[in-house]
Amino acid sequence: MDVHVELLLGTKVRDTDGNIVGRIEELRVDRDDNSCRVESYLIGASAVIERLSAWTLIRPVARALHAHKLYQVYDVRWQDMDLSDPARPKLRIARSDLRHVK
Amino acid sequence: MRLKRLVVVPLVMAIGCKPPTPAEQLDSIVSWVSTAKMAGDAWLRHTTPDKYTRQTLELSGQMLLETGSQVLRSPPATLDSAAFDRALTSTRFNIAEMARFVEEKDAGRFRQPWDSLRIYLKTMRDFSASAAAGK
Amino acid sequence: MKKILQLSLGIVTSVGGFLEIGSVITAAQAGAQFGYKLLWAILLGTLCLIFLVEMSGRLAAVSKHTIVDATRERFGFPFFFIVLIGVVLIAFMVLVAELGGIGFGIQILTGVGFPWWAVPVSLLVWLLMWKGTFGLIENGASLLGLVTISFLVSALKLHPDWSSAASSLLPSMPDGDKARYGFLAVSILGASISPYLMYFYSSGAIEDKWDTTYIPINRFIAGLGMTFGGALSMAVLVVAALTFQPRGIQVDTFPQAALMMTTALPRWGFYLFAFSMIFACFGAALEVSLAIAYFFSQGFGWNWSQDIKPSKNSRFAFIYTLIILLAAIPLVFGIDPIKVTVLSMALTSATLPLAIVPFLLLMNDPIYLGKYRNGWISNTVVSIVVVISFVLAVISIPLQIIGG
Amino acid sequence: MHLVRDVLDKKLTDRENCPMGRVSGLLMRVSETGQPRVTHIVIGGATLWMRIHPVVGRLSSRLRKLWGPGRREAIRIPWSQVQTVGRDIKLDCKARDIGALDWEIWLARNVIERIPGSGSEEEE
Repeated sequence: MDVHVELLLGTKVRDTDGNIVGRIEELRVDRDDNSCRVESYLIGASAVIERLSAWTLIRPVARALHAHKLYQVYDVRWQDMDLSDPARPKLRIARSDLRHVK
Repeated sequence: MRLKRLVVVPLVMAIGCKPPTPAEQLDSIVSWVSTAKMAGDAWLRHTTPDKYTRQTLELSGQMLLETGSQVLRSPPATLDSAAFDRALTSTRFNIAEMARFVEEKDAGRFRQPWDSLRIYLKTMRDFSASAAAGK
Repeated sequence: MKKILQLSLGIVTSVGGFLEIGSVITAAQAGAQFGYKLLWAILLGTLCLIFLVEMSGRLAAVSKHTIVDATRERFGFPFFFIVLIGVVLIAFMVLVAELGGIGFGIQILTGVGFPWWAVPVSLLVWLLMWKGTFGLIENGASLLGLVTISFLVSALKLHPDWSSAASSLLPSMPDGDKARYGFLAVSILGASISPYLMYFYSSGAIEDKWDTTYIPINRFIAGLGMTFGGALSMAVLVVAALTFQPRGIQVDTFPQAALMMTTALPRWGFYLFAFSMIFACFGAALEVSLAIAYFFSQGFGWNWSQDIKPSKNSRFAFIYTLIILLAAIPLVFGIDPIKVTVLSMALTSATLPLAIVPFLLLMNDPIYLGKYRNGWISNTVVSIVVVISFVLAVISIPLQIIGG
Repeated sequence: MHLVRDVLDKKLTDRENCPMGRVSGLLMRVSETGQPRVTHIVIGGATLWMRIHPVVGRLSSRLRKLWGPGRREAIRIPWSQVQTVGRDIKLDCKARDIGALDWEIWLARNVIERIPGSGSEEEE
């Protein structure tokens, strides 16, 4: 099945219980000579910061405000994401099993 | 949000700018009489083209007519309407004379209405000041 | 040697390119109504513009990206599209105002009304874009724009009260109409910080193939050039304050503004004003229409350069052709360029965050700029000025409309 | 590599460094079992407008069917033609051949070259 990556951006992801985990903001890929494989999806508000590469501005502010929540970005491995309905992505694992980045 | 503002603000501005208060209208009258005076000064020094001077004088006259009649429609309490009307008519007549002599390139006869414009300018200033004080 | 030449040309550009109908009319209105009081707005706007211009040159020199390229890449198409609509709409209004300014300049010289000049003037602007190279436009138009230095001469000849002028460099509350004061401050800020100048400048840096060795020169051009430009704007305000305010003249129409220099420079003042407006608005009209064409071409990734023939970048040429022709239409129908000017300058202020905030984020991006990222000074100055002009705009534009 | 930050909306150039637009969209193949792969780079009007809103996207593709030069669908370039991903994305193809310059050529033929002094006379 073909999925439009650009339309996947900003769609809400639900976990196994149907709760919203966050929005897909970025895709990590691994590229070699002639293929490009999706490794993981970055989910959460701060993934936008990652995508805008705005950490140099945000980090000092976040530190000053002790806003640790800002650092919450989930990195969902491709195995754990169910894209059988691209408009309604689901996690295959529980929220507690998600790993953080940064 | 931003998009909305982009549309709404010009719309509002296009539909209705705020109506000027009588004090502002009297200021505007002073401004136009003064403009006519200044244009006359410059023309007498032969530093502005005839056409520009005539057009500016005509524009002054027209603006005085429009703004003046607006003031007279709802005059502020402190304004002596009859005196103001008389002064306005003479001022406009003077400016029309100036425009005519510019067209005829007659600097000699131009001087007379140009000179009396100074007095009318002072009269208009007084009206404007009294309106501002009365407020 | 080439860089030295570029340096002087850059300064000439900014002297010629800074002043246009927006800064002249807003400064003249402010001076006529409030005396020196609003000088601080020009100072603030110029300060912000220095930083913004320096930043756009640095971005181009280091990353080989214009602001538009980087905005589209970093923020994606949906956001870019919003910026595109906002910037292009306002730039279009500015273009209408500039074409009107040229028309007005010719009107006071010939006595033939500006609507008649709209089509010939826009055709002339278009012709220069069609046939001229970037260097010709940049340098030719701005060399002619040097005639605007006459404002500076006039201001000096009128012997301004320096101490009271200097004290107006700090903001203060006016005695009179506060809503009008705020609105004029907003328009002045908008006229000084014209975003189209940044798009034009960064595209110019790409056209001139800048690299990191240009960073010091860029800093110098931005600093010195914009300072000159700001000084010219201040001169307009001072001249208006000294000639119009005591006479009680308000600058509601262009023929009134034309009297501005007739006392300071009795013999040539009138003609210097007319030619200043014609040349300055001509340069600005070229810059604005180029900026709009750059915006589309860079945003959508088309081929663009002012230095190649129109048939080699047809979409780029099509955009400016269309825009210039469209801009003539409202003028033919006699829309008042002064009203368009004042409105577009105030709207520029109100939409500044839209153009500047993404730009500021880009300037802190290590991927684009590496070690040449913004320092805290640039970030702070630009954010503060943008916040001030935005807040002022949001407060004073509605007040101006409903009456404060 | 980050797909959105580093690929989407980047400028595309062909073998001869001719600009051919920006990455409007990316196609990813998802299967039940295997790892998802990015298969195509998409350039084209409807794909781009779809990102603003589906309604705009559909409108754009409907208009495109009625009017405009060249091919009617979005251009899909297989990922295998990607040479380098850097400041721009360099592709191993020719912009003219795959239709990325349809509008450019159409406008040049129908509008720009009909205006005197467009510079088209000199090369032919």
